Amino acid sequence: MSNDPTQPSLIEPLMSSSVKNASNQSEMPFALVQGEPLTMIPQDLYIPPDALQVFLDAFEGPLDLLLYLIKRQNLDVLNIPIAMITKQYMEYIDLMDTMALELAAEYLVMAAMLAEIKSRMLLPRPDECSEEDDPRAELIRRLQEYEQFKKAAEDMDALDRLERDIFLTNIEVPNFEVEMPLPDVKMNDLLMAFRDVVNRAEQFASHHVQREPLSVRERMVLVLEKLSSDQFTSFLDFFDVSEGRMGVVVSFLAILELLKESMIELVQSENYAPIYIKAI
Amino acid sequence: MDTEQLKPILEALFSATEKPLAINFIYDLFSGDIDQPSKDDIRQAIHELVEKYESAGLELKQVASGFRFQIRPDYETWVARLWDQKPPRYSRALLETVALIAYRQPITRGEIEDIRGVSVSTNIIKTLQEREWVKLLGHKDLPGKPALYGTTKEFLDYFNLKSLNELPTLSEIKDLNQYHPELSFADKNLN
Amino acid sequence: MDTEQLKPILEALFSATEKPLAINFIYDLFSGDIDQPSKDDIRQAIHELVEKYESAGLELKQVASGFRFQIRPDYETWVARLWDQKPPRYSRALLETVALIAYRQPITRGEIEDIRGVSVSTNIIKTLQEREWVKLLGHKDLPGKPALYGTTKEFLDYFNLKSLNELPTLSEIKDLNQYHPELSFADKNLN
Repeated sequence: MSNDPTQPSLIEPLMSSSVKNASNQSEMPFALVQGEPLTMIPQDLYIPPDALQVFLDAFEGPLDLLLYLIKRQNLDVLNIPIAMITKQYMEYIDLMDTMALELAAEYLVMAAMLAEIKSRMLLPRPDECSEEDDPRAELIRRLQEYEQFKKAAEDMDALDRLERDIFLTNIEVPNFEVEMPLPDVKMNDLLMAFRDVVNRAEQFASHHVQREPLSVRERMVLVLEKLSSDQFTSFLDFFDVSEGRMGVVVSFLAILELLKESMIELVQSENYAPIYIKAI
Repeated sequence: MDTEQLKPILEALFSATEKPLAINFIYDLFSGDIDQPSKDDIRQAIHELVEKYESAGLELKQVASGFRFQIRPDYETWVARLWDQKPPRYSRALLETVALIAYRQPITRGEIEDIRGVSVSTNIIKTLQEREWVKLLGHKDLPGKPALYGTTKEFLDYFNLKSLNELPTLSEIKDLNQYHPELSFADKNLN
Repeated sequence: MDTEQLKPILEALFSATEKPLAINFIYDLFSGDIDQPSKDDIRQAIHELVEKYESAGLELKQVASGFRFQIRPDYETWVARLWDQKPPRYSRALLETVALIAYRQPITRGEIEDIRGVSVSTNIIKTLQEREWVKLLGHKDLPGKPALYGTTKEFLDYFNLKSLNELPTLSEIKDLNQYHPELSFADKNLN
């Protein structure tokens, strides 16, 4: 896959109808593609294939994508031309499917719902139909409700808030006789916190907290402490024969682990030359 | 103790802690003192302090859990130069979730998911609870007894608000009655 | 920028940090601004602020490395009561973070976040460093060269440990019951 802009547009047929509405799009938030800000979703241009995931990520779900499609056409939510929107929505879904992007089930449920509404609208309607009979009513209600909270979230983001707009005061307490006490922590609290966090991590699989013996971990820290980043320290300096075989093994394991984790660099100028360790 | 004596003490108290202090809490600090000020005295002193700092770089501000000194947002630009760290940004998913909890509390996770149209990740709920913006209010009497969530005073404190009433009002949902079936059904886009 | 405009900005700066700010440092903060104040302007504004706070609960005080706001010692009694009333506590997030640093050091903030599933606020790391329980060990050879953290000797001393080896292993913790007097397991006052 390449980002070559001359490559023919994958989704041009879908996008081309909306070029004229570009201005209407400016306030929609978008995302970062590989660190580069994309201020708006491309309207008529080619979307680089590897940006598609980002494109999908830019939406908070099928309702958000639908709202986007509706706004882009400058349409009123209350008056969705269901066929057109369904067609566009399905093109996105197909495209994502072709790109083998992991598509959340919610998007497919929405696709089914749109198809159902469309089919019902194709059926002949009785002359006097009430709005409850409009198969779009439920979808419209959901879109409106979602839009309302999407706006509420934006408004909330704009409120003055701590850490960004408001800072708390941090005023020196001079040497009073009474010192501000520091929180007290019981060993038990620390252990339970560790147990809980490990249990939780295990529930969510993928991360298991490795169990190197703490002696190796501790030695890793000692090795790092001994290193300074601008100097090379001899490999041999990290072994103390007076610690016996176990001590040497622990040091060796610690250095291997540090190397594996990219926390140190090993340098040797030629075969059998002294080995040096350097901090990153 | 009169208001004039009380004011510098309150200034010292507010300077000593980042936590907002409630009138009742301050009142209790003086309990046992011969010249314990009344709650009205404290209220009056705070009122005068709020005015005193009206044009200063810091302000005495009332938020949900009490009063606190804070730096006036107007001067954020200069203060930010003191530090190089960027303020935390919150994802849309998190903001939409907390907005729903704030406006619709008590609310279950399922109800949030219904409105947002996507599942709400456990991490978001956990982050919100850890930040103490959201708390468990109880359980709904439904199969599975789903948890009911609501926002906390800390949430309001963070967003510089005294109460939920100060949240921006929800945009109005256009009444479905405004919508004329005969017009929209004229839609010729069915193909 | 005249003194009147400068004063609230200086108030904001001095309230934002406990560190004394030197005139030169403040002057540099404005560098690049079109209306950068002169050092004399800054000196004058500080002078006026010192007077302004003469009878307040906090004072603008000159110390060796510059000026800072500090609480006036006359109000010590009340400030001390504040701390008696609100003994400080660490959050669950902080405890989990320091526990992970203890057991998994050297560890980056990103790794802690991966395991905890939520982001770790800068304040937590800062608090742990200020408490001298956690220190910077170096950097990892990854994009952004993330900092590696580990625990300190002070951390071991606080928990009365001679070395990290004395920490129970994970499987030992998992086997532990609620009651384990020598580890004060009966203590449930956190969380």
